[in-house]
Amino acid sequence: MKNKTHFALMDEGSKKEIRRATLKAVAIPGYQVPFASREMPIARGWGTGGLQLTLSIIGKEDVLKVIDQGADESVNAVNIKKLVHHTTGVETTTETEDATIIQSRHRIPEVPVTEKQIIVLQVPIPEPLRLVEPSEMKTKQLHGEKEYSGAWLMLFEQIMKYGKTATYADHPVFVHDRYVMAPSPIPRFDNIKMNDSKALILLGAGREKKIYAVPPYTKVTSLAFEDYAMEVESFAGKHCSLCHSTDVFLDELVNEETNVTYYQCNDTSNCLATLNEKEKVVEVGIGNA
Amino acid sequence: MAQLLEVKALNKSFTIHHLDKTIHAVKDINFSLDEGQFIGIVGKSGSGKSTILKMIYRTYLPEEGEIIYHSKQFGKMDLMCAAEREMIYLRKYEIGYVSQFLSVMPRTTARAIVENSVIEMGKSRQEAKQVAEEALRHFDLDPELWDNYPVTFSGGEKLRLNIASAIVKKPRLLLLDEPTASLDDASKVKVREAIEKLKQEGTTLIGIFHDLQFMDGLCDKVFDFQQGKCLEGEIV
Amino acid sequence: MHDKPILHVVNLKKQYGPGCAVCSHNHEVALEKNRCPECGTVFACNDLSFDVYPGEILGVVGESGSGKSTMMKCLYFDEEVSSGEAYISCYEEGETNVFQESSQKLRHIRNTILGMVYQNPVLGLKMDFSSVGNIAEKMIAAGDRNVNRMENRSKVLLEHVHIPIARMKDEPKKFSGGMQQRVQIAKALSNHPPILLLDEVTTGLDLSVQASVLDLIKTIQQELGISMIVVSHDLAVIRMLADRTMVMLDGRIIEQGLTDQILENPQHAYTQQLVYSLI
Amino acid sequence: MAYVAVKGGSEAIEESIKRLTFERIHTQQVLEIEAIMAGMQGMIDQVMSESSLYSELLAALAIKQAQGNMEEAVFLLRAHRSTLPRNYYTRVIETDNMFVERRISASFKDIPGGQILGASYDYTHRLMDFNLLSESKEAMQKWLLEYEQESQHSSGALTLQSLPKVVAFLQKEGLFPTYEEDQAEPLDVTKRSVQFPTTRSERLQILTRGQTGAVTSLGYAAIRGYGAVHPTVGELRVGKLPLTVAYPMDRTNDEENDLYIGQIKVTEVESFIPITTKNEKNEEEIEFEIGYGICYGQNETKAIAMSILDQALENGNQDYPTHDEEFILMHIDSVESTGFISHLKLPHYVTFQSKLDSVRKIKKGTIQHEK
Amino acid sequence: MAMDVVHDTQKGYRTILHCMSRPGTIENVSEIADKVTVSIECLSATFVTSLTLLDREVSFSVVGGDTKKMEELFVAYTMATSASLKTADYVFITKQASKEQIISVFQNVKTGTLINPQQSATIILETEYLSNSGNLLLTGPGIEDTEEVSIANNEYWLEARNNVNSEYPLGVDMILLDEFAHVMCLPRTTVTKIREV
Amino acid sequence: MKRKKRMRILIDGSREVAKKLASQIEESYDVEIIMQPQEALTMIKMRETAKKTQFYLGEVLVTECKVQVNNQGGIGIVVGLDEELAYQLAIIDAAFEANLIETQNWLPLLEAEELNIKTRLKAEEAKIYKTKVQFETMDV
Repeated sequence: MKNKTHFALMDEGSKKEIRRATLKAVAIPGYQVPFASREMPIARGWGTGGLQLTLSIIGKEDVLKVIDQGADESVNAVNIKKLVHHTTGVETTTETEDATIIQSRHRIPEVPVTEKQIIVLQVPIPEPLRLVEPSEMKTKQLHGEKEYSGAWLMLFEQIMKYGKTATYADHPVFVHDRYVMAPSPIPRFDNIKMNDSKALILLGAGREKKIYAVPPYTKVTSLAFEDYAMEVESFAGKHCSLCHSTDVFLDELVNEETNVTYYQCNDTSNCLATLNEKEKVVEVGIGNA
Repeated sequence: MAQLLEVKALNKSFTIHHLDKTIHAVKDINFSLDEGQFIGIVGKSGSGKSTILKMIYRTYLPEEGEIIYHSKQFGKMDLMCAAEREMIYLRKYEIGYVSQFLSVMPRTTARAIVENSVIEMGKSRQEAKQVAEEALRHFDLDPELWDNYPVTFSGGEKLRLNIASAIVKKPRLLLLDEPTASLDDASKVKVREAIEKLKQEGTTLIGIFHDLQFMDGLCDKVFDFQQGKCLEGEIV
Repeated sequence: MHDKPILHVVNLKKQYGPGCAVCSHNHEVALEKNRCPECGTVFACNDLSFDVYPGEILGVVGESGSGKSTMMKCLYFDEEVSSGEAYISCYEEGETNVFQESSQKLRHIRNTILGMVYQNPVLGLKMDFSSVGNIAEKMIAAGDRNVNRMENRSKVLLEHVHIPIARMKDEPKKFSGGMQQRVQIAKALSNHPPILLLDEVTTGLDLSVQASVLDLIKTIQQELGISMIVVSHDLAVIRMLADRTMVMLDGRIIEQGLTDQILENPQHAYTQQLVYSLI
Repeated sequence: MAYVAVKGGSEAIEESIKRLTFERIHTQQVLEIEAIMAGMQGMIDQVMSESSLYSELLAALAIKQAQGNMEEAVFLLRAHRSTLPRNYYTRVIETDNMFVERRISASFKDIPGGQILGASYDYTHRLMDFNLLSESKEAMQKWLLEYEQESQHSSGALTLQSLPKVVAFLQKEGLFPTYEEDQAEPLDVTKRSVQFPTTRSERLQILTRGQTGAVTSLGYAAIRGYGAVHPTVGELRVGKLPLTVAYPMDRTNDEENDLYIGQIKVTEVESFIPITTKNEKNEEEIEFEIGYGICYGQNETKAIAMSILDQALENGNQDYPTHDEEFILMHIDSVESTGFISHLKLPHYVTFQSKLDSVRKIKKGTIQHEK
Repeated sequence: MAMDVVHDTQKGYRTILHCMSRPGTIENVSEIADKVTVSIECLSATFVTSLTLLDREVSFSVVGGDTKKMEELFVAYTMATSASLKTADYVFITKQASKEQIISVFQNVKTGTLINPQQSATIILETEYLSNSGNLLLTGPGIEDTEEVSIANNEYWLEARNNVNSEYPLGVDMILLDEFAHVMCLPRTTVTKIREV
Repeated sequence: MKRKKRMRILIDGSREVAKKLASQIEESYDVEIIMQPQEALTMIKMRETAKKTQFYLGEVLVTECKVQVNNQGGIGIVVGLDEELAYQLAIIDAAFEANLIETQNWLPLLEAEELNIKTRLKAEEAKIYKTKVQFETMDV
């Protein structure tokens, strides 16, 4: 048997269908456009939505960066990168600045994205109203009627119960003053990066078969009441133990020997870049840090 | 004095469907009334006296004839064919109706009942309070009763409350439908005093009274139901 | 008259079934009660036309199955009408037939202009959410985004409907039927809807609770000048609340007039039967 | 202090894959594809059915590659499918042309054409056969020879290709409603995302490619009390269906000029289910309805369960989860359910950090409040 | 034909995607359009667009001039189905289309439903020229501040477009193409205003 | 003999037949391959028997091949992975389409094979019928 895989894996018909859905998604910011969603060589829930988006837009001249949980070297990121490279031959990178397509799970890079880039986010549960309403037919109706009191009420109830909102990652956003949207499980810390982003942001949910988008320069606000602003994850007083950055999302780690908690940049490539920058400036190696 | 009301050739019958029967209640009633006048209607009980009042008030749908009323708001009009909304307006601002029965919301205090009457006319709560207290005092209702529910009141107390809540609206025309029936003499005197006061203030009145004595010296004219016509001046 | 209706309904029709040649044209003759004997189509609401004026309470009486509740559902857009028009004076200057608006716009009208109190509190409340949350939901829907303001208003309303503030964070499922109904009323009122729809709100409640609910409705109407449609099979309720009343039978309005006139001088045989059976 | 961000993922993956290969081959037993195809028909049928791709060879290869892990094998075939062009559609295939190898009815004892057991486990005693531990080729050949000799040739025309349907008899009697052939083009759930409410064609397609276990469990739930279905198996058939494709260059549309491309084996079930219906006068009546189930290969429980769910979903009923199309259709796909469950293995460091932050803030707030 | 169905359509698509994300931005596909050798009634950029977006799963309609030939060609190359204006997923308006024809497109195309706003038509409009200086001001998602553009004969259809997009999210998205293979997009979210002189 | 019938014989019958016929053509004509034998999918459109509606059962893997003989195209599609057969079927199809002289002698061959298939099926049927439950035997 021949074993030559088609460029970007999917047959052209499949790509076209995804491309058409993506255009609609861009034209209706924050609205979840249904698409057929092909089975991918990686499992449902492992980024098949993002992968299909990437494969449908990618061309020979693109440079791809894939991150998972902020890290380029996370096994899942490596695996996806390998698959795309294998089927397209495109160049891959870990430098955020160099990439034309950045596929990511759970983070938007710390380095400001540019107009030349497309961010592709992997989404497990695209429906922000799913917790309020399990039925797909009904949530579609609610979106159609711009009926979002359920989503707001959830926050209100949290405030009543806990004195503040108790959302984690995936804090819902309001796009172009029309659609409530799940920003994919990015931390609240990253929500702000969606507002008036320079880059086009595409979001893909393979299992749930939905594609949606935030075009550049689009108003994206986190759902929050006037008198109870959404609080982002705070790392006040903490800094990265390696590059000493303070205004970034940090991973909390425990030293196995001393049992002391310390912090490191979640965005690994940004951390390295900062370190390299310091090295250049100070002209001393970090040596045996 | 200008004419306020003129009733012409008024007829009314009731059709009772389940008996397949039509009962004639009143026939060819004619009388007129000037502003500030008091007309008494006399006749045997059950003869249909209140039917006339209820038609003027539109509790009964008039059937034939004319009820010409000179409204402050709408000018000269025929109540026979006035719109429901117009009737509601007139009831609120121009025409009052008092009977021996008190029909109010449950669990509403005497004070609130009178106050509501005022509020209905668009007055403030503060003003309503003041007017209501005045009226209750005016009609000699014991202040201890003011914050009670009227279900516990005596007949006379209920009636005075009833009149109080009607007259706080300062109606131009007040319809009195046997208000004194089943009252003791002492109460009757108080009601009579109240009516006299209204008359002095210029309210036009139509009253049905069971006992003629009560009406003595009060009416400007009397409509005798048996004879089907008006008797000017003295009561028979 | 000088005032313009706040709600103007013309020929509201709601049918279940396709309709046929017989019932679509001359249904006066053809229908058995409200059902077409040929095709089985049921005309739950058949050419209902009426007006509601600012600040008034319009009563609707009729036995169960007369189409009262269906009419209310149509007015609240829970059910789609088969045909007919409705104009709301405070929506697009009363010149748009709201029945033809998109569901997006209907939702907006519902959230900002209408309030509804269902017979069954389950339909109007989220039983697992706090009472204050329930009340806030309606305000949120109408666009309020201030927690303190909503919380304060909820407190005022709960006080108004005699629910102890201490229980504001309790879920309605922990309340008695009467309390649930009062929470529902508080919710319906929370965004100052110019039009409030009340469907058999006292049915099934204890007498004393009934009285307090009625009292509440009347007070609200007087104080806030809200227009209401009150549906009830109970004439006593109608007598106490409504300025004007319409009587429904088999999906039609058979009689309408001033409430005391309907009760004391009913014209239609059915209304007479209804009134005479009043104890 | 080491840099703890996940590094060296590439190497780890390579080694992990090596480990997997090691586990597959370390006993040095070569598992021939032919052996799988010859001896594991049940697995092949199931994999083909759940992956919605009929190819015994690829199914066998997938089973080998997945080391017999069914969900993995299905996954492999589905992913492979995404890379292939779909160049043809068959003519509308009718099961009247099935070459029947097994056919039974639970509704009637004496059905026209008879109850044909074919090959079935139903009446085997489920006792372990230890002879299979040492089965020899000679013994096999001997058995086959004897089997060949004891069968006599039937005379006359081939009847297994034209067995009448049980339903047809009942329809003639008026007990079952008859339907005109519906020429509406079906929707394809693999080409277009499912929209609720669904069409019948979408439901049938999703059910037939559903995970065998899931379809069976939910079908079971529907008849055990979490549904309102009371079925009798009207007819169950296993057999081969010939496939034809219209000849692309042919303009006459003459079906005799079609391309015959081969045949596939399927299991087909019609369940008879009594229901209350409304007649044209809106009055209630009782009628029978047919629940339809079909799947690749021989997989009788799945086909029966599908027929139950088909009918349950045709008559949606909010009171039962098994009549709720979203509940059923969104949850029975093997690739989707196994994928999402297994994605829980992926790192969730960021989301967990976010949760921690939220919980800590609330705790702090409560403590302050208490003070 | 020298057009590469894999890589050229990918490039064409990325151009359209870029333009759809940034209304008012003008790109060109001349590199691909130049490869078109088929003799066809429409602009070569239009043909490129059809190859980029159409396949057997969607329908299209052509308005303006001799549409029959174009339809046949599109069917042959893409296997898409030719459909009526009211049901077509993609509506191509050629340069030959009259003002009335263009307006009738906007009045008849599908605009989606509130539940499925994506089930709306995309209009591909051929025009004489597109440029980035002019008195048509664009605002909306994808535009940082304001984009100034000029589109030949926009007065033909601008009002009709506003009408069809009046109840967001219902509406139509547009891909505009000119003779120099320029591409510009107007998704339904873009608000247009004519600058007063 | 029309296409459906002869394809059925060639696919269900002995592989030798297709091999033989195709090689006859290959010996005397130039066979131009339009499409190399390749894996492809065919979607199965079915009609269910409950409500007689259509639906998609799923895809079947086929091998397809297109050739030209004497400027006449031929197609071979066969279920499964069988490049050789797909190729041979395409040649035979082209030969019939081109009405080549060889095809005139093929009819008896095909008919003989059809008979073989029938015999085989009959034997199969007889064995299957042995599993039929004989209710008649229970009559007293």
